[in-house]
Parts: sequence; structure tokens; C-alpha cells
Amino acid sequence: MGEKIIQLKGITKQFPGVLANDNIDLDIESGEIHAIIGENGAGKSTLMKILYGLNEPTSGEILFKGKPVKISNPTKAIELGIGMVHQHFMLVPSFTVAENIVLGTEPKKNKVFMDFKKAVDITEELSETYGLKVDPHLKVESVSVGIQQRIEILKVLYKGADILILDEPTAVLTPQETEELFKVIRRLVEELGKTVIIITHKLQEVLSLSDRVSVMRQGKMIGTIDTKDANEQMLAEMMVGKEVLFDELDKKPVSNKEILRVKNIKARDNRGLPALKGMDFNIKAGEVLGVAGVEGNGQSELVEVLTGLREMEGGSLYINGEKVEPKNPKHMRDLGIAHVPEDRLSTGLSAEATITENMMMGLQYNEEYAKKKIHIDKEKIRNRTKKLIEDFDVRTPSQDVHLGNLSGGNMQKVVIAREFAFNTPILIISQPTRGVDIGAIEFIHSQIIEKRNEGCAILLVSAELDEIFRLSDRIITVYEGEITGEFKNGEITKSEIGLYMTGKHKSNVGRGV
Amino acid sequence: GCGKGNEGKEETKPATEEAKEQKVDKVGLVVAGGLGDRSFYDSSNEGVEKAKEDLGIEYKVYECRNDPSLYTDQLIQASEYAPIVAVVGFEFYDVVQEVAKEFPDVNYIYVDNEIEGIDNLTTISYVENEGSFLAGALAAMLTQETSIEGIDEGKVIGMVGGKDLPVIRNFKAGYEAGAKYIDPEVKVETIFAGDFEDPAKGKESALALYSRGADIVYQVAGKTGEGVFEAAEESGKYAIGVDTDQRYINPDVIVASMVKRVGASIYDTIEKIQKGTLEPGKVYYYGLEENGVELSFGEPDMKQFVTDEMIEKLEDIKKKIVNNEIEVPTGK
Amino acid sequence: MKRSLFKDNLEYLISVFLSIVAALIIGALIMAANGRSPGVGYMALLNGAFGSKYNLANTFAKTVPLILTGLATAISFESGIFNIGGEGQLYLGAFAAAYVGFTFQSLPKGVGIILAILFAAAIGGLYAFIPAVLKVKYKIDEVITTIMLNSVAVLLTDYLVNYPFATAGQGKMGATEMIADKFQFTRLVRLSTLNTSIFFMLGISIVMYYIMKKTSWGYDFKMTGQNERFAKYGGVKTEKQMIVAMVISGALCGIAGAFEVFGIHYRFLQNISPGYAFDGMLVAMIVKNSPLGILIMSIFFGGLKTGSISMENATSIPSELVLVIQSIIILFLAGETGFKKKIKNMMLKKKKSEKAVKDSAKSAF
Amino acid sequence: MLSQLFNLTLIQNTIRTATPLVLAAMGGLLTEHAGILNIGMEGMILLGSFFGIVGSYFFSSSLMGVILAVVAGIIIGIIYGFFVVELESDEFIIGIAINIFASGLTVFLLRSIFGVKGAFSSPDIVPLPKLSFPGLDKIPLLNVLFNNHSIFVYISWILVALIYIYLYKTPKGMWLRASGEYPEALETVGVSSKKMKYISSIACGVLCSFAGAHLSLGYLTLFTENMSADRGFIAVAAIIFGGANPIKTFAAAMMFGFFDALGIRMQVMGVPSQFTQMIPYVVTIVALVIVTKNHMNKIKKRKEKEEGAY
Ligand SMILES: Nc1ncnc2c1ncn2[C@@H]1O[C@H](COP(=O)(O)OP(=O)(O)OP(=O)(O)O)[C@@H](O)[C@H]1O
Ligand SMILES: Nc1ncnc2c1ncn2[C@@H]1O[C@H](COP(=O)(O)OP(=O)(O)OP(=O)(O)O)[C@@H](O)[C@H]1O
Ligand SMILES: [Mg+2]
Ligand SMILES: [Mg+2]
Repeated sequence: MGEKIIQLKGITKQFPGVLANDNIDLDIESGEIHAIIGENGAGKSTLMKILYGLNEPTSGEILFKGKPVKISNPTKAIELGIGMVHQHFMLVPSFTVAENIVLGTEPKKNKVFMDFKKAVDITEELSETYGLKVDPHLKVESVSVGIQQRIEILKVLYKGADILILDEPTAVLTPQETEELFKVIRRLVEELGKTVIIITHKLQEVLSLSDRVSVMRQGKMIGTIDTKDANEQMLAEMMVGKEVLFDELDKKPVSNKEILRVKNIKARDNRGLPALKGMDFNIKAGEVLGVAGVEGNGQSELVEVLTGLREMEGGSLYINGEKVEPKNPKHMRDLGIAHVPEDRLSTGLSAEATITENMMMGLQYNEEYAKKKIHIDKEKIRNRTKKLIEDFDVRTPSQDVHLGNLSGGNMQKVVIAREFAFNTPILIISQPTRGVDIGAIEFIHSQIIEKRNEGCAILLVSAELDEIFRLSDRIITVYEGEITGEFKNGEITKSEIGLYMTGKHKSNVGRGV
Repeated sequence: GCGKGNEGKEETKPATEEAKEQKVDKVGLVVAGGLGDRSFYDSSNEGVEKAKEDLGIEYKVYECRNDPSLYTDQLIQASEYAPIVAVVGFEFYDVVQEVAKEFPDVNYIYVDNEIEGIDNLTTISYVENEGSFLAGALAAMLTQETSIEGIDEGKVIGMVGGKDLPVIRNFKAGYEAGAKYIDPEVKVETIFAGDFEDPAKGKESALALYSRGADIVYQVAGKTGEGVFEAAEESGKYAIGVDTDQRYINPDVIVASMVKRVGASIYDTIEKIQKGTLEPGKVYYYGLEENGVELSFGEPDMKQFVTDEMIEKLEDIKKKIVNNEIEVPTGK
Repeated sequence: MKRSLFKDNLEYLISVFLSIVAALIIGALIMAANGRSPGVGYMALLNGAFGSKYNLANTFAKTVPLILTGLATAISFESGIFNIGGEGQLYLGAFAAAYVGFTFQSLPKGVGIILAILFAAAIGGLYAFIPAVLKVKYKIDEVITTIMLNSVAVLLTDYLVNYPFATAGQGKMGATEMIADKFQFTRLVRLSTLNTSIFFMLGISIVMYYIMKKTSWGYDFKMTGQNERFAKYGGVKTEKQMIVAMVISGALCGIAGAFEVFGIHYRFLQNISPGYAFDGMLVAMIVKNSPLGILIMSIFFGGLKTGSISMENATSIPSELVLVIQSIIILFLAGETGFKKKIKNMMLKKKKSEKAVKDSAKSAF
Repeated sequence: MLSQLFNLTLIQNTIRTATPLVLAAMGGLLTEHAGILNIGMEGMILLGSFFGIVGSYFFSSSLMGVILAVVAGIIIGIIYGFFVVELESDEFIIGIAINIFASGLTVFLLRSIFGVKGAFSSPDIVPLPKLSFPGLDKIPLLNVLFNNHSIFVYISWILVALIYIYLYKTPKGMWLRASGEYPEALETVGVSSKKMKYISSIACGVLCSFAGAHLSLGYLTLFTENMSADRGFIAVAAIIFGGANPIKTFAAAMMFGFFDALGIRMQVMGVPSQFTQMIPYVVTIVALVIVTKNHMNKIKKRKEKEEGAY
């Protein structure tokens, strides 16, 4: 461990209404991998944004190599060799990979013109040296999140950062991508002497990757410990502030009443290319069918077809044995399908609307809450919302808060609360715990199992293999729009399943069971 | 009496209130558009201005800026301000009849339209088509006067109208008839710019006409007409102004103007009212006979394009029109 | 929660009030700079707007088209489809109403009026339907199409009143025949153009408020506007909602036109509207599409219009100066939210510096 | 008959009519790329026209006219920027306010400076020079295309090219586009998106003042109330139509100018003016439909090609 390269002293950040950081002290040593963990809304991102000059602290000071510095804007941070990869990607969709990487400090021809060729060379050179493969010419909007993650890191490295801040870099990565990322991080630290600060919600990652870990709770710094002295249980409790028990979820036996059956369905992606090339599976009452696969292999399209958001171009769909032609989301919801979408902000919620308004989606067609499906009964809806907020432990001052002000985890709880409360026989759940803290994860998982035990047929799509294995009764693997394997939970190990997810293995089992 | 609303107003305008007591004769001038058009409305303004000097009246101008929702309001404010209200703009046709009934003691001089049978309402109607007839005749004569530089053999003349309205069509009818009267072969082409406030459009329209061989373009388009003069200047051709004597704007290309003597007619009427010689409730037609419309040729010191023969010819035509030897068509 | 909402609204009202005051102060400075007495000017303005029964009536008369077109804007903008074509829809609606008014003279009063209003609404709605469908089916930007359709409508009616429907009984105006006397809305205050259409308008406003604020439809409109994908996912037929919103919007503008004809001019005139739809749009946007807000702000704007005339006539303050002052008021109203934010941040900063002082004090010991 | 409609002078008319639109649209597409749809251009043009006249008249130099117009453009651009960028007010409302402000102020100043209302023209106003290239006049087509236009016509063409290069070939241009598409992304690499937005709205003010000066000093030599006559709004339409791409926007403006000029000529063939005036608007809508339909068909075709791909 090197000397203290960064020292935060008494950092406080007051947002209107929220004390995001409360008198925080933190030391970062050069050449270490320093993990920062904490529940949603604990203030991790805010603290890092202050360090990167995006947020101005209300009070407190920052020492760089022992000298006090004022980081008033990102340029200052970049000068000091601090780079940040943000929780929400900061890439311009319509620009190419190369353009994004050099944005802000572009190579120039004749002093005024952008030197695109140079930018490409730079990109290729960088991706060589750091072993992060990217195609400089592609537009960012057309590359996967995994690639975007790499671009972000290359961007930071191009700016010559010695201290890298990674805010939840693994939240959207597949296990494979996460592994690669960690290799890179280790190389950066061990071979190139960089310092890395990483924010994550996944304790195994903390334990496997970091040298030291700092824990935050509700804006306060709880403490910093050497990772070797830490274990999942204690970290979890430091975070949540009370005992967390990873109790074995008790699962009732699966009935054999088939609720949902899918035969040879086909669909295209947004670019009009075939994304589902004929899938068959079924789900029984009280069963969780897990869909394992590297992102972009048709999971999203599958979910969208089943929920009426995407046109089904072939095959057939049966609910309770009856054939249905999905028309639109309304139609599928009327048939008893609830849906937790993979992207809560763009699909699952309206950030401008209040929690109440977000929670009442769907009720406007419900006689009980809207007389004659016209006159909305505000009080009934308000009371129901209040109850859901309590039941699902959404952390918010009031139900009239605009959703955009909630932290990621709490947004997710709002979606889950709304969809679960419909009590539908079928649940389609996609990435239920993305960017959500352990406390919340535990809670959401238990809710899902509860639903399962109530006899609900559940389709679970997740990039988290742990999640898949923890919750599923059966697992199907998908690769390039086709099902490559189907297994009873327990029949197969994580490492084996990886081969199916990457299409290296293919079994003809699983035309249903 | 003028009921509640009126009292309401009086509270709001103490200044004019005491003015009323001084029994000074006042005139309210209400215009549909705004002053500064260098033609119709300005001319009416000159009329009351003259009346102020010679007849010692006070006056105040009420502009509606072409906003129909202001016609009634302004008219009423004027009616409360003065016993004589001059209303300028065909747009007031309905409104003025309504308001006149409400203010029986106010004398209304309504310019540029025709209404009969309301005792306190006198309308002044200009026989534009007669004046335009002369303009057409003049243009037809000039277009063959190749001695003047820029004039070619071709027998084409043009007109740029503001919008396609009854009044403007009335101008057009006279203009075309006048040209044909001189020489049936003369081709008259008209373009409506579609706007009274877009000189650029006016210039574009005039340039189109000139490029099609027109030597003289008659503008009946308010501010849009300013562009016509520029087009004439630019393409070395000629133009005829309208409403007021517009030659001063550019004597080198504006050969004449078809003047509606709005100011004069308003002045006359005010005078008549003071003398008590006015027959209210009837339409006063201001045509060539009454010198309500006429061709004017600017100041003597200006370069003149119109020869004496032409003047004679025009005089002759005027006579014929006055004693109905020539029937001037109207456009509606 | 009502309290929190109430607090928000109060805060909103206060800051709106402040921005108006600020604007008026600047206006006063301008007047003073031009050697006019602001006191006299504003007194005249106030009097002219609200000083007497007659003036009040005039002010309210002005609100009728403002509120209707304002609501039209609100419902379309709220639903995420932008109807800038109100002016054109108003023109066609006005003509349609006039057509009924002078063609079916024999109809009984009530029937004729209702028929005219419905016809105007239908035509206005139909004219809005075109851009709506182009938007929903072909993703053609409705802003540009509606702007274009405005000009088309104005020119079309222009043609109609000058050729097919030109009449002798019009003096020298481009206008249609008069509508039957019995159809003409009765004037409520002598001399002022205020007429019974204001009651229709109030009725419509209440319905619109109810729809937008209390019904499933209103909710669907709102969600479609806020996040179309979310609404769709939640089961809202977003495309239908957008089209419906647009058609309602067009219908309201058409009705506004009908009221101009039946309440004020009694016939269709060339240039019948001095841009009511745009004023209405302005009002709606200033109050962020809130029905109640539109009601209040329209009265303010109506007063500004009538008042500024008296201001102009009573004190010789030129009309264009009044225009300048008006635009400054609008600027400040639009800036309202921004000013609020700035001020709040400043307050936070102040807190910070105080805190810093405390800290240094602490460390002193 | 057709030869009467379609001849070389039609091209001239088109260029003349389109130039003010092109100039304004080039400004508007800069703000558009910065994420601001500026409908205040109408007023900005008007101010340019007025101060162009003021400068030219009092300093009897057209250059001074342009300079004064530009100063006005910068100031109004800053005001616009302050409200839209600094206070984050609704750009629509601010735009409308700017328009009202401009029409009020110009009329007011017209009276207080020149003591006239409505219109001001004078031989003392020095118009902008017209350019001609000797030799070109030999070839009729090139002659009408490139000879004796007012200087801003050429400037507008140059601007189209420059702005295209700026937007797509220079770092600053990339920043501008980024500031509209994803401001945060720009902020995090240490470039202020606010600054870029400000720059765009000031540039827009200047280009609109060009458009205005061209109207009052290049195209005409006078000022009249509201002489911008909705050109600002048509410029907005052109920007949207051209997808804020300088070349396409230029084409859109030209198309507008063309059909406007064509309409004028069709009148003399007896088509009622109301209909000839409709042409540009109707054509725009029809063109939009056709363009998008083709686009959709392309996509459909591609789909069908890959039909076998399952
Ligand atoms: N710009 C802002 N304005 C107001 N409140 C904010 C702002 N940014 C963050 N907050 C609030 O500050 C608190 C901390 O937010 P922050 O994003 O730092 O949490 P976090 O630890 O990163 O949570 P997560 O793990 O979900 O990312 C939250 O309550 C959040 O709502
Ligand atoms: N169009 C409006 N303009 C101004 N204020 C309004 C408007 N609509 C509602 N309000 C008030 O503002 C607050 C927010 O209204 P909103 O409709 O969003 O909340 P709500 O729960 O529906 O209350 P309400 O039932 O009163 O509408 C409420 O206090 C309401 O009385
Ligand atoms: Mg965070
Ligand atoms: Mg409500």
C-alpha cells in the first residue's frame, strides 16, 4: 500500500430536503482497490461526484497527496489524474466509440479540425494496451452495455487517469463480462500502479476484488476495514445497520398445472433483425422458470412479446391451454400477465409523476378504483398506495414525492409493489434486482418466492446467475434467440451453464417438460 | 344618454372629462390598421390635422392594429371622447352600425364603405375604380412611350394588390378597363402579394411582373407596396403609387399616384357638420367628379414622365367618365 | 398530502406574483425614461381592465377565446402531442359555424346554435385529426405540419369568403352573410361584446378540468405525455390517446371560432382572429397546462389587453411601449421557475457559509 | 405556358426568396443541435432588420448597418440564452416573448429615432453591395445563379458549408451536438454544456440579424413594421424538415423559396391567389409524407430480405 493519495475530511452535502453526505472522512491509498458499499441512497455516488468535481460539497475539504485542493469541476479532477466511470453511462449515443473516447480532448488536424483517423488509432492503441476490445467505428447506440462499460473505462484511461472511480460498474454486466472487467482492474492496479475506487452492491465482488472496503449508511461513513478481515455477513450488517439473515427460501412443491405455454415463437429486434428464432417452453402454476443467457440473446424480445410490447411474428402462445394472439400490453394484462420490466426508468415508471400516480397505473381501468372506469376515486387509490409503500418498504418522505427523486432501489420497489399487487396468475420478471442493495435484494427475492408459493407462474430473466439459481425451479439457457438447454435447478453447475449460455454446448432437451 | 358603461369610462378619464366641459369641438379618428402606412390611414390623419389647424378642433387617434377584437372597444372609446367620430376602414362595416345606434348624439363619418339610413352615420365612399381607370389609361399610354428609357415595345402593364379583397378588386376592375380603353391589346397582369405588410413579397411580385415584360406596375398594397417601388428602381422600370401622392418616396420611378383624398373628404365633412350643412344618413360618393379620387403627379420640381398630351387625354377621359360617356366597371 | 400540494401551489402563486411585480417595475422604469408617469399609466391600465362594469365585461369578453384555445393547448401538450395548429382550426370552425348560421336560418334557435357549435367542433377536430394521424402513423413532426396547416386554413377561408360565399350585404369586407338574428348570442353588458358564450365556455372549462384532473382518460393523457413507453407498458392505448387529445384540442379551437362568429361578429370575417390560438398557447404554457391556472392567467391577459388600450388612450403612452411591457411580463413569467431555483440555491449557499463559520469556530477550540 | 413558369428568372426569385430563410435557419439549427428549438427567430430577424437600417442610415455605411445588427443579435442572443439556458425556462414561451418584444421595440424605436410610424425609407440608407463575377455573365445559367446577388446571398452559401464543417468536422461542433444530445456526458469530460448552449443561441442571434440585415439592406432598402413577416417560423419549419442537417435544411429553405416564387408566377396564369399562396405549405406536408413513406418502405424491404434469416 502506498501513501494516502486522497483524503476527504468532513465532507457534507446538503441537497434540498436530503442530507446526502454527512461529515464524511475517507482516505484512499495509492495502488489500492478500495470498495465502497452502502444501501441505495446511502450517498456513495454523491461522495464520488464531489471527488470528481460534479457536486460542490456544502462543507468539508479534500487533500490530494496531502495538499488541500479545490475540485470545482471535472477538468480539475482530470488534471489531478482522477477519472470516473458513472453509474449511468455518460456516452453520446449518436457518436462513434472513438468519438466518445476522445470527447473533450480530441486530437486535431491543423489546430481546428477533428482528426477522426487519429481518434480511431488512439482507440485501437488503448484497447490493445488494456486488453479492452472495442470497434472504434460503431455508433455507441448500437453496442451492448458491456461494451459501453469498456468504452467508459477507456475514456477515463485516455484522459490519463491514475485514480479510477467506478460507480457500480458491474450492475449491468454478465458474469463473464464482470470477470473480464475484474481482470482488467487487477492489471491496472498491479501492472500499471493505478488506484481504483469501486462502488458495488455485490459483496462477493467486494471480497474477491478489493483491498479495503468502506461502508456508508444514510449519508454517514460507518467505517473502513481491510477486506481480508471481512465477510459477507458482517459487511451486510454494517450496511443495513441490523442483522441480515440470508435465510434459505422455503419453496412449496410445484403443481403440475400448466399456465403458460410458448410454441416456436419468433420476433425481430428494433433493427428488424430476427431476435427470437423459435422458442418452446412452458411454466406451471407455482413454478419459477429462470432464463439464463448473456444479454442480447433474445431475452428482452421474449419478454416484450409475452407482454404485448412487441409483435409476435410466428409461433403460438397458450394461457391456461387457450390459444392467444397478443395484441397489445392491455390485452396481455387483461389475460392475467403482470410485468416487471428490465429498464425501470424508461419502461416501468414515469419519473415526472408522483409515487401515487406511478402506483395507480392499471387501476384506471378497474371498476373498484375508477367508477365506470371513468371517475377516479382518489382517496381509495391514495390509501392503497400508502399500504403498498409500507408493505414493500419504499423509503420515501411521502407518496407525493416525484419518482425521479427516489434512489434506484426504491424505484425498483415501486415497480415490484405495483406489479405484484395485481395478483395475476402469471408474472414476467426481468432483472428484478439490478442496481439494488442487499437489503432490498433479500426482500425482493422473498417476495418473488412468496408469489411462487401462492401458485403464480413466474418467468424470471436475469443476468445474475446467483439470482437464477437461487429462485428458479427450472432453468433454460438462451443463445442467439434459441434455447440451448433446459435443466432442473440442481442438475447443473454455474460453470457448466456458462457453456450453454455461450452456445458452446447445445442439448435438444426442453421442448417443454 | 350613454348609460352605465359610459359613466364607467368617464371615471377612468378625468382629463377628457373636463375637456368636454370646455365645449371645444373634438374629433375621434378610429383607424382599422395603424398610422404610418404612408397612404390611406396617414391621409385620414392629415385630414383631422388640417381640421385642427383651420377649424380649431381637437382630435385623438384610435388605432386597432388590424385586431378585430379591438374594433368595438376603440370605436366606443372614441364615441365617448368626441361628438364627431371619423371611422376609417371598410372593416368597420358591422361594428360602426352597431355603435352608431348606441350613441345617437355622436356624428359618425364612416370612410371607405357604403351604408344608408342611419341618421347619425354619414358614409364616404371612394369610387376607386374611376381613379384606377385613369391610372390604367396612363399606364397603357406609358407602356408604349419607348422614348422614356426602360420602356419597351411590349404592351404589358401590371398591378400588385395587397390581398384579394372586394376593395382591391374594385381598383383592379377600373385599372384594367382604363388600359383597355386606351388600347385593347394592352395586357394587364395582376398579382396579389397576400399581405399588406410584407415589402419583400411586394418586391418579389413586382419583379415577377417586370420580368414578364410589364413596364409600369400599379401598387395597391399598403406597406407591401414599398417593395414595388424598390423593384421598379432595381429593374429600371416604373410604378404608380396609391392613396396619397407617393411620388416623393422615389420620384425617379413613381410616375404618378392614384390619390384617394381621404383627408380632404374627412375635412370637408367635419366642416359641413360645423356649418350644419351635412345631410346625415346618406352616402357621399367621392369620385372623379367630387375630386375624391384623382391622379396626382407630385411637385413641379420633380422629373415628369407624363407628357402634356397624356394629361389632356386623361382630362378628356375624366370628363367622359363624369358625364357618363364612359361606364367604369366595378369589381366586387 | 393536500397540504404539500397546497404549499406547492402557494409557492407557485407567490413566485408568479413576484415575477409580474418585477416586470411592472421594469415597465415603470421604461415609462419614466420616456417621461411618462408610471403611476398614471398603471392606474389607467388597472381602470381600463377592471375599473368599471363595462371594462370588466370587456376583459372577460377577451378571455373566452383565450381560455378555450388555452385548454386546447393544455390537453394536447399534456398528452405529448403538440397542437400549434389552433389558429387554423379556429378559422375553419368559425367558418363552419357561420355556414350553419346563415344557411339553416329556419332552424329553431336552440337547435341551430347547438348544430353550429357541434359542426364547428367537428370541423376543427377533423382538421386536427390529419396531423395527429401523420404523427402517430408516420412519425411526422406535428409541430411543422400544424404550422403549415394554419396558413392553409386561413388562405382557404380567405378564398371562400371572397368567391363562393362572397355576398352583397358585406359592404367592402371579405365576409360571409350574416347569421340569422335569432342565433346571435345576447350581449350581457351594454356596449361590451361580452355575451352568453362565456357561460358555454365556463361549462366547457369545468368539463375539461374534470376530464384532465379526475378521470381515467385524464390520467392516460398525462402518462402518455410524460412517458409514452411506460403508458403503453401499463396498458394505455397511447396512439389512440394522442389522436383523441389532438381531436379534442382541435374541437375546442373550432368552438372558439364558433363563439367569435355567434357572439361577436355574427358572420365570418377575413382575419377573424388576431392570433387567439397563439395567445392561448402562451397562457397554457405559462401555467404549465393547469386548467385552473389557464382560467386565472387568461383573465390577467384579457385585462392586460383591454387595460393597455385605455392606458394608450388616457395617457399618451404609445401602444408599442405597452407591447414592450407586455413582453417583459411574459419573459418574467416564463423565467419564474428558473428564478425560484436560483434563489433557493443562493439560500443554500448562505447556509453553507454560516456553517463554515460555525466549523471554524468549532475547530478554534 | 410552362416556359413562362419555369425559366431562369424563377431560379433568381427562388434564391432571393430563400436567402433570409437560409440565414435564419442556419442559426436555428445550431440551437436545435444544442437541444433548443428557437421560435424567437422571427423577432431576432426583425431586430436585425431595424438596427441594420439604423447603422446604415446614421453612419451612411452598410457595413456599420451590419455591425449594429450583429451587436443587436448578440445582445438578444444573450438574453435568450439567459432565460433558456441559465433559468431553464420554456424555450417556447421565451421565443414568443422575444417576438412580441422585438415587434414592440422596433416600432417604438422607429418612432423615437426616425419620428415615423410604420415604415422608414430614405436615400441616405446605404444598401449592401451586390457582387458579380466577370466572365460568368457569358453563360446565362451561371449568370443568374452566381451573378449580382446581394452579398449575403453568397455569405449564406458559405455559411451552409462552414456550419456543416463546424458541426461534423471539428471538436467544438461535436461538443455542441453533445450538449444537445446528452449534456451530462459533456459535463463529465470537463466541457460546460451550458457554455455550448449559450454559444449556439448567441450565434443564432447573429445569423438571424444577418437575415434581418439582408432583408432591410440587401433585399430591400427600407424598414417596415413586422417586415420579417413570419420568415422566422418558416425557418423553424425548414430546420425540422431538414432534420437540422445544414445541407438538408438549406434544401428545405430553397424548396420553400422555389414554391413561393412559383406561386407568384402561377397567379398571372389565373389561379386564385389564395391557392397559389398555399402551395409552399401544402408541398411541405406532402413532401414530408412522401419522404417518411419511402423511408418506411426501405425498412420494410430490408425486413423482407431477411425473411429467410430465421
Ligand atoms: N441532484 C440531487 N438532488 C436532490 N437529491 C439528490 C440528488 N442526487 C442525489 N440525491 C439524493 O441523495 C441521496 C444519495 O444519493 P446517491 O445517488 O449518492 O445514493 P447512492 O448511494 O449512490 O444510491 P444507489 O446505490 O441507488 O446509487 C439519495 O437520497 C438521493 O435521492
Ligand atoms: N388545473 C389546476 N390549476 C391549478 N391548481 C390545480 C389544478 N388542478 C388541481 N389543482 C390543485 O392543485 C393541487 C394538485 O392538483 P392535482 O389534481 O394534481 O392533485 P389531486 O390529488 O388530483 O387534487 P385535486 O383532486 O384537487 O385535483 C390540488 O390541490 C388541486 O386542488
Ligand atoms: Mg449511486
Ligand atoms: Mg389529480
